[in-house]
Amino acid sequence: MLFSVPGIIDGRFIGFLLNIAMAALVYYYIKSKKMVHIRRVPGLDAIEEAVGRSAEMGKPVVCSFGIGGFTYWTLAGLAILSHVAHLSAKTGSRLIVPTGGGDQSLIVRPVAEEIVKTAYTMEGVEDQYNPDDLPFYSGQQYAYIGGYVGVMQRVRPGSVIMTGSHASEAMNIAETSNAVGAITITSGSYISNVAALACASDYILIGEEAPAAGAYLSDDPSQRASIRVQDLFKWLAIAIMILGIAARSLGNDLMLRLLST
Amino acid sequence: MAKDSGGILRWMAEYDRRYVYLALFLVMVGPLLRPIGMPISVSPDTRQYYQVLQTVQPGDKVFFTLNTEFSGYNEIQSGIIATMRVLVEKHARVCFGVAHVEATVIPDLIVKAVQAEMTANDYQYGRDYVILGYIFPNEAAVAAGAQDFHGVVTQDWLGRPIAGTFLDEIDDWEDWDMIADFTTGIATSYLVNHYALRGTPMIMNCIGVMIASEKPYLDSGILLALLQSMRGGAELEFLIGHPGPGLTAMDGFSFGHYMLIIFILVGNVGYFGYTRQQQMKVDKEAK
Amino acid sequence: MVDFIEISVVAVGTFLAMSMFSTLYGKSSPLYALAEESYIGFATGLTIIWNIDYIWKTGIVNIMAGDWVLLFSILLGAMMLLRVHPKYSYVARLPIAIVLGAQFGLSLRTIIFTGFIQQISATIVPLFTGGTQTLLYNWTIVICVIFMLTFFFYTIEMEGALGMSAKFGEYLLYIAFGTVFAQTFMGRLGLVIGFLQSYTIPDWKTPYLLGSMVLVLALVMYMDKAGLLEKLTPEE
Amino acid sequence: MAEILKNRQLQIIVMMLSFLFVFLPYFLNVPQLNTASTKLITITSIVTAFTIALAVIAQFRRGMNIINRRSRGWYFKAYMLLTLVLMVGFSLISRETGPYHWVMFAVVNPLSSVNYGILAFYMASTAARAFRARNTKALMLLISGFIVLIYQAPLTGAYFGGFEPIALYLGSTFAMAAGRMFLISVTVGAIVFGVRVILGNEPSVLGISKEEK
Repeated sequence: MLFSVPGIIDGRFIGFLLNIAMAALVYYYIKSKKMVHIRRVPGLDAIEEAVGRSAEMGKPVVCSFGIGGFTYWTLAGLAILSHVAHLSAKTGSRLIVPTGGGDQSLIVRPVAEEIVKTAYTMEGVEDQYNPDDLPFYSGQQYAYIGGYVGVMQRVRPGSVIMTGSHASEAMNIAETSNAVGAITITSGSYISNVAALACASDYILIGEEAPAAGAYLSDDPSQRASIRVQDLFKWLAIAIMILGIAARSLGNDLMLRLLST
Repeated sequence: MAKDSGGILRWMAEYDRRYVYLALFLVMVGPLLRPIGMPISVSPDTRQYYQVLQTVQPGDKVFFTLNTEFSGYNEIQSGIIATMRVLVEKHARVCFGVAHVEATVIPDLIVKAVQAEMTANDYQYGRDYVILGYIFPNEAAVAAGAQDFHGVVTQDWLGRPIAGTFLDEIDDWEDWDMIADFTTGIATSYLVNHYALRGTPMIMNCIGVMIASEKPYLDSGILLALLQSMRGGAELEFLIGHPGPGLTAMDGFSFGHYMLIIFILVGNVGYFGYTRQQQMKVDKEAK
Repeated sequence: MVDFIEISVVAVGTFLAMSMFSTLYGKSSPLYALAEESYIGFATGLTIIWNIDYIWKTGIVNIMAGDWVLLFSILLGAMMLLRVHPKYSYVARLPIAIVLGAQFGLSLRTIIFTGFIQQISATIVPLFTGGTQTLLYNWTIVICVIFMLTFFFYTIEMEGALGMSAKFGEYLLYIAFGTVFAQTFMGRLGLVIGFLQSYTIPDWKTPYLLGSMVLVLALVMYMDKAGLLEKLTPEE
Repeated sequence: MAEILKNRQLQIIVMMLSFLFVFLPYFLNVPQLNTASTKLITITSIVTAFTIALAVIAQFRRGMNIINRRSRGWYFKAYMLLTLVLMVGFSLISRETGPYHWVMFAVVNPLSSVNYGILAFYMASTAARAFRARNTKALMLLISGFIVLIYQAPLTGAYFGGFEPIALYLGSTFAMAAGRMFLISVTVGAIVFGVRVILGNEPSVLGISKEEK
């Protein structure tokens, strides 16, 4: 520990400070309403190509946004769903969106319905929107899987795009998708999931790539702002590490003591 | 299938995945029916776990948390039972807590598995061990329990009051001498955040899926030791000299891995052989 | 002597388990549906029981002991239930707000330490002191963490040195993925073996396991041949 | 009353207060505040336990719908609802023995195990299919996965120790570093998302945009 701050419990000052700093930065970026520049993630090209190929083959597209409640993975999944819905409306492919899978997913479902419907309306093909193509496979993970896998086996989609907060069921989906010959594009939200999906899918959005792709596609300044703040904190992390390592290698543990303040 | 153009190489590259399923199933069941009892090696992480367990003193209050479904229990039961065995031999006082509804009957199974040691050490319910039910339904419950234990927990799993048991000595996180967590990842991060971060010594036995996510906690010193998957459990059984389900499963475990390695090799030979064959065919036609 | 109840546990258990495994056959079947619905039904029942149990032991028992403040929890919980009522669902907004606020409070106050500060501290290792093995480990960890992190920057274009660093980080990530995949496979394998073990030890259980496997496989193949699979499987 | 409860501004303010009431006492050295905050956390844990009911109600409704429509295989849903009710009934008899115990070991235990265990088979077929040295990335994946797989078979280490140091090295450096990198970036992401919600910038999280049917 380097120093103690009156009124604040020892060892918790830096954590408090970092939290406050993050909140302040987010607040600043939201208030300034600036559209932060986000680079285009290569995964988006893969998604566009996959939907295009499905249209050429005359096969449907399956796209899901996870089984969780509103986390930032789900928000990313919804933004990608919106993009895919636009693409399929444009190319005239049938879009199937399995929903459900978790207790919290009930809250997300109506938002997803709205997103798909809006996309079809904006592309001028409102009549092609079919609410039955957003089936609800119960609030249980493995009933969801049964339904999801079943629909893939029946309709044999040309591509499967699975983003958002999927958990262990992601492997069932990816393997079945591959077995029915669909182009499989996935994203994983935790490391063992990502590692397994990296092997099982044709293209993978690794970790944070999915939220970044979502922010790139959305025109919501606050979503983009949060990607910027995350970047700033990653820079901060790298800077502290390099400084700390340099100091420690020279026998100085100032940085470590500062971090434990 | 193999009779098409490309023959065996093509089959090796594109065989039906159901063969994989069947082969894997058979190599796992076989050794279970006829155990061979092959030797194993012990990894440094397991040694570390064993050494931390050795520091337990008689009378220490250990929070034995089961953050697992039945499925996870099947994978790590060897570690769970071996750990419990050590704790009983050290005469620690053990309190079972559960974070998944399916795990509510597991403490009962553990107690039955180490019944002999418990009788030998004169373990009595209430004085030496207590079984709590589903006390970690969400993060708030874990956090509240860390700050005011009796504000959250009033009865054991069958509805008997816990007043009068050794839990009277527990007020908050500081009063536990150790948390032994057995996890598939359900409430583990909550225990890490609300207990271990504050300073409660915590050891963990996790399923294989969780290793990569939990290792950073071990490396940064938040966790004292990490026993990994079924293999770690078997190694622990080996170290304490009391063979159990883990060691008997290790034959099938080895064969399962070798089977997969063979499939990978076959796949690669098939892939390269077949692509080359196709390439040669194309070249020939071009000529 | 093995009693009837124990035999029934094993017989029913293996049959249901194999029914669930039948999804590996590659087609949906009524047996899978049976297993799935059994699990959902009983597991949901279990969830209800134990959550009521929690509310009782933590809420009601404490209230009866004189902790009146906890009456709020019951009141707010009841308000939460109105969420499903089409007309009064707005009543649930207040408890949702309180719960969400507290949940974010709990997670934000701790993850900054466990997930950020302590991870950075642990990466700050000496690069020139220690044995050969320590040095190799330290260098690798530092290089990996820093280069992998650069792969995850999104608000600047990946060009020049940063682009190269990100590319390098991606390769490092794939080495890690290989390892993690193997670990994950080990876990899942352990799970199946643990499951199989509980039906092969003691010996008398084995015939039920193998018998169920043969029975389920035969049933599924028969139904597939007879075209019954589609007809009997519930539509989702 | 109804107007007050419907007020969205109020909802966000309540959320912020509840947040601060939990967040601040962790950092500030004020014991009284801590005691009060602990009470709020306990209350939250109980209210959250209530939310399970919402999921159950949704489950019931969906089941009844399918039964009423007499969709194909509706009797499976009827069976599911029956088992749900039975389980609750069984628990009232005894949780140590009897039918509750039977169901736990004859139904819940094997099905829960297979649910996740089945992934071993999927992972095996994935590995058999995907671990092919098609390009540099796949080659890296293949090599490190291969070494660790060989090491993980306990038999290898007993007869041939050559893989062990490499596999341990891979696990404690590359895999651990990737885990750490994920942890750092997910932590930052989660905090930023939390801040956005607390500031009232993500109304959909509060269910404001649309209540579900």
